[in-house]
Amino acid sequence: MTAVAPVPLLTLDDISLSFKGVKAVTSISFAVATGEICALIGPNGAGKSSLLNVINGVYQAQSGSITYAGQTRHHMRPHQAAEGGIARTFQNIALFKGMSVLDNVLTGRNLKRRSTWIEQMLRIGRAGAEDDEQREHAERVIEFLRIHPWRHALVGKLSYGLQKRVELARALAAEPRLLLLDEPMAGMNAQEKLEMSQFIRDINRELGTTVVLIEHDIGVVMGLSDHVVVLDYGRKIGDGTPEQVRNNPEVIAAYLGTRRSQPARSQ
Amino acid sequence: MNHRTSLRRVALALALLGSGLASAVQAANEQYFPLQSYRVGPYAAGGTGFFGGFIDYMQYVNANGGVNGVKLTWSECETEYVVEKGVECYERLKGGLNGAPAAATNPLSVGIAYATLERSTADKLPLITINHGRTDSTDGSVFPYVFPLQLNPYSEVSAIVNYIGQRDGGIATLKGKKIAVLYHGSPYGKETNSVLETLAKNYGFELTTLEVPHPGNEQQSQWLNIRRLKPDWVILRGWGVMNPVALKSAQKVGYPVDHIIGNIWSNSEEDVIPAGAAAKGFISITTHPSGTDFPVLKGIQKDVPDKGQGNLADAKRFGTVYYNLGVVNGILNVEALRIAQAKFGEKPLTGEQVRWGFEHLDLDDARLQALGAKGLVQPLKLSCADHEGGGAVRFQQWDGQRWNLISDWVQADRGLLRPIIEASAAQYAKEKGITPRDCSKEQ
Amino acid sequence: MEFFFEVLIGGLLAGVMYSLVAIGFVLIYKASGVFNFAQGAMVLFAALTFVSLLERGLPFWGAFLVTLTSMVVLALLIERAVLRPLVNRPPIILFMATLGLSYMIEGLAQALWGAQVHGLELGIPDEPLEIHGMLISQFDLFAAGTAALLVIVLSFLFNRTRIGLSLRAVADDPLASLAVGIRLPRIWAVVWAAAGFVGLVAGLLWGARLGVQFSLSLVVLKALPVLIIGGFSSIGGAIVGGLIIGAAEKIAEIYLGPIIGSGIENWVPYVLALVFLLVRPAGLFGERAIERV
Amino acid sequence: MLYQEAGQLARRYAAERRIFRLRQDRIGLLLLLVFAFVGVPWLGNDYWFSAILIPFMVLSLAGLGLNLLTGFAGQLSLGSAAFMAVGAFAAYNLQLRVAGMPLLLSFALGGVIAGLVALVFGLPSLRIKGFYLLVSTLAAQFVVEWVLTRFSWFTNDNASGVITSPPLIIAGVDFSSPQGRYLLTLGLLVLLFWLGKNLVRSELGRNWMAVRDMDTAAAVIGIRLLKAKLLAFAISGFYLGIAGSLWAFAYLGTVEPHGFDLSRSFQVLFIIIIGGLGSVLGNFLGAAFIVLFPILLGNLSALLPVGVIDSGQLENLQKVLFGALIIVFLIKEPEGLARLWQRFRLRLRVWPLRY
Repeated sequence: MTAVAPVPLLTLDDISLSFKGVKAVTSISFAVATGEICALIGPNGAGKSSLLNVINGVYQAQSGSITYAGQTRHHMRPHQAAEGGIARTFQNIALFKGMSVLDNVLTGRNLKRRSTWIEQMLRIGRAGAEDDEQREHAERVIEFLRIHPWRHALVGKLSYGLQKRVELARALAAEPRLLLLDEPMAGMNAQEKLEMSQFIRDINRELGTTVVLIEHDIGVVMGLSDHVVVLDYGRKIGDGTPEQVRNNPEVIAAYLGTRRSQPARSQ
Repeated sequence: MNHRTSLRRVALALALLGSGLASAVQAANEQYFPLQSYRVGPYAAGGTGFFGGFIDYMQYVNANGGVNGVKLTWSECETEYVVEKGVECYERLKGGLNGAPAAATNPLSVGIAYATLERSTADKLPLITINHGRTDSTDGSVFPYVFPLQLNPYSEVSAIVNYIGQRDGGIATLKGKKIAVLYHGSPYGKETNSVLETLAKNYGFELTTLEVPHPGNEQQSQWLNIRRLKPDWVILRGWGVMNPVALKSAQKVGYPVDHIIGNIWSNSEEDVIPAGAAAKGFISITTHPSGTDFPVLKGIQKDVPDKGQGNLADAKRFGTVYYNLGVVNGILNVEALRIAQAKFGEKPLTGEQVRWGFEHLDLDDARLQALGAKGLVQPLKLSCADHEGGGAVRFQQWDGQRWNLISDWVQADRGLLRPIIEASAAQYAKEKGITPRDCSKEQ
Repeated sequence: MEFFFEVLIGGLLAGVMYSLVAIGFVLIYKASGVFNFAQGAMVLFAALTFVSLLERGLPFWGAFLVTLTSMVVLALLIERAVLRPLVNRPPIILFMATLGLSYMIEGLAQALWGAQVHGLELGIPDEPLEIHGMLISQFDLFAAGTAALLVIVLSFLFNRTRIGLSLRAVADDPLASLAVGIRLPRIWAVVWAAAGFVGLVAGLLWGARLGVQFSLSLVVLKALPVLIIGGFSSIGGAIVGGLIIGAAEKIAEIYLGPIIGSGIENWVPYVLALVFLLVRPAGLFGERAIERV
Repeated sequence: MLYQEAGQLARRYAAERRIFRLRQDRIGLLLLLVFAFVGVPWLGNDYWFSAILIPFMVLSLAGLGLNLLTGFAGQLSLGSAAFMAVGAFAAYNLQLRVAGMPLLLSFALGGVIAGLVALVFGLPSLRIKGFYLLVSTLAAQFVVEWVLTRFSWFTNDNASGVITSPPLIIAGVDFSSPQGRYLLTLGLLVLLFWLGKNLVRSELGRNWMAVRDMDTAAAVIGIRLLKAKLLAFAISGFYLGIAGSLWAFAYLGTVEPHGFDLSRSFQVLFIIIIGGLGSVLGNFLGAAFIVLFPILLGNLSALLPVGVIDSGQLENLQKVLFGALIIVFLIKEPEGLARLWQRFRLRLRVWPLRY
């Protein structure tokens, strides 16, 4: 994987999504270049999470299309997204609470398996060697994110910050091309945020993974990202480098709240 | 996968069981009846009555000196009418009690009887299925240890058909009649359908069979069908809650209840009382009358309940159908024991010896008179080839308060049924690789 | 054609009987999100207690009041001992707890009152009425009337009283209602008591229909497809679901039975419910929740 | 210091992956197996084989079957008994109609057929979740019971609608004595538990748990929900089918369709609740509890003077206790007896120290 290339990895074209007539996202288009860190920002209810859900197929957009790695689709299915190398974390941690850290990370690698369940059940064929391979890779991810002391602990019993990291580890284990992070630093203190930013940057630099993230902390966003897309109220109101966005009057207005007041839909 | 905890439990269970089982050392002068009773669950009403009657009769026998001095003893094991509990009870109790050998098992449950049928044969312990059980076990040459005493399911329907013919003026009048059979949606309920078809062909009546799904608490569509069909008679092969619901639903569609004939599991007070007024006029078969007027019941009343030892929780049920069936069952078991003792000596006998007694059971009117059970028990003669013996029923009608007998003994057409039974038994023998006994060589 | 209508009407009336049991489920589901398998056992318990008291010489209303009181006490106990400790657990766990509960109540009912079969006469005539050559059961009409009355009483309770308002708030959003000071345990207790009352009414009517005995608790199996079709959270849905199931199973038994074999009433409602589920996963009147991630 | 673990460090991932990482556990298991295969047949009597050990083992197996589906894959089912019935009736008919069919093959094929039937009733699981899924599995329960009763072909036109055990002969050895039936059941049990344990620790097992814990997240990381769920239904059906064959032929010998009714499904469900959802060991503990609890209670009451408690009341009491225990387990220890055992073992590992 090379550094920034002019070809976009992901392009959203005119995406609209509504729930029972309530519009969550209205004709949004933007592109994410290969290798960049792109941040989606905007107030609560701006449609950021919905957009991530559209990208990896949890929600199906009513109109518009998604072009990912050269393939254009109207709907993305979750497994198509996963097979195409899109991994993600969730705003409200969606770990498998009844499993250990290691098992959670290993599930992230489920697409890298070649042996069938029958081979694995009978412990024949490729199963054994593959087990070791999977385990080694998972251990590398665990080391990378420094969660090895908790490897055998049940994730349900870990602290919030650690759970966020385990979730990231699970996403990373899939060796993704595109990583979607939904508020990876929510609820963290300054120290933890710093660590997490560092992890994200390392992932981007060392593994060459393209990252799309949602974050509220503007300071963190501006420092971390190459590209910022601003949403408000389901529409795109800004798109550009951190510098460009910072000077966009519409964005300033939205953040200062001079627009019509409207009860925000909680995400 | 570690068994340690379970093993610890097992050890504990073993210790506890030991206190109940392992003391089979000194031989007492007692004959033991293992009772796989059921006093709770959906069929508790039948179980409490039957086992109440059986136990009271045994107490009565003991109060009068036992069987030639051999006292009867028993213990109960609750099955809740559940097959595997019945099997567990069978295995637990089959070895006897405190040295008293087991005489026979009387589960009064089709499922348990089936599940213990092969075990009984292997263990040489007679299995008594009075009025029910596996029809082809009537053929004792294939089923030496199984006794569907008095009445097997085929005889039951045959007798009902004969009764209908009789009532309407002879068996020839059946031609062109419409008879509907409402049966419980289970193997028990279906068992007689094929025989009914044979009978329908033989006598020329038009047969409709209607299934009621288990448990039978909703029968509207079946009765609407009956209303459309307008059959001359409805035969009810019910079970548990299905019976009162059938009577109530009949009332709903305006079918005359006195043209419904209940079979052997639709003939008790418990089957009609819940239907209230709707049951008035309902006819059913019985192998024995209810009531308390028989000398043997008076004897039991005097020696058992009057002394405060009655087994029934509800004394009002003394003399009801299930109670009396228990008494009848007691009489048959004890008589078989007596006959076997005449051959093998007046001492506790093994199951194998008791089996011989059952096979040579011969109760004529004189003997029944002596027992104070004339009219209560039908004359019965068993043999190697015939483990049923009777095959006759009487008909009774519910008047809202009690059952009144409305017919004399009506005999099943056993000659017609015998070849079907033999064919079925032969098929079983073939499947199981059993060589049937040659009954002409038995004695 | 006449016969068809007779079947249809009979089926609809039988369906009302199923609805009666289903309403009890809906109440509890609305308030606490529990699919209460023990409702059948509660019907049995109520009917058995009532009939046993009657047989011990209590007058009708006396027995009714005592039974109702015991149902309320039972409801309070359940709230205390089962629901409260299990709050915030997955619905499947709660469901399994009600399975255990149903065992307990069945065992308790029979331990207290014995296993005998009882007849129960409510004094409602059951000679069929003949209308245009169709026979219609008076008893079933009475039961339908009772169900209608019950629905009216319950909707009054929920739409016009404070407690009803709180209940609806709880059903909409338990967390928010907790925040505005609604006391969940009290709501639960009230709802379980109301479900006990519904169980008593259903127990009396079913008991009069079948006789009071163990298999009363099996009516729960008839109510489940009704709930699926009507949706778990709508009393109106329970009624409509009951009507659909009742009519469908009778028509199937009579017109389909001769073709594929009779005795299909046990599974037809389930297959029907399954088809409904695949088409409308939240039932006729329920709304499908949007999953948020 | 029974559980001396010092020095037993895993040096390779394969070593850490072993089912029993500690040498003590492996030796313990070996001893247990030797005892079960050699000691028990020699020590036990008919009652223990026929009334306790065989049903205990068959129910453990059925528990494992349901646990794969409910405990691991999170799909609630009340149709276990139906799949057991399919297995038993299929094996019976294969024996009857295919000349020369080996007994074990007919059990296995019976399991496969049960798995296929389970798969069909599992199809709705993609659209419906939670206790809504009960409808599908209850439909299976009622439809299967009806079909097996309705079409007498399945029972070879037996007038009473029952099927009886084929001769239990494997490779010329007769297994029809109580010891033989015990060994037959034990052999299949050990094999199937070994496979089951492997399965839940494999990729598929992890996928199941992922689906159970958070299905949206599972889909997002590329797990095919339908495939995972359907495999859970099919494999669960396979296990239940074999358990059904053993129940019918190794345990009871004769069985009718009603022997596999809804209450059997409940029984299997209770085994996994009490034993532990999502545990393999728990199936043994739950089944042991279900089989032994009523017997123990019965024997305890037999120690009381006659007349204090009659057998009917005892059964009611047992029902109440049973229901209460289920609730207590769900409240206090949702992971069941298996979790209690684990805690006990942890204690033992550090014994005589407290921590």
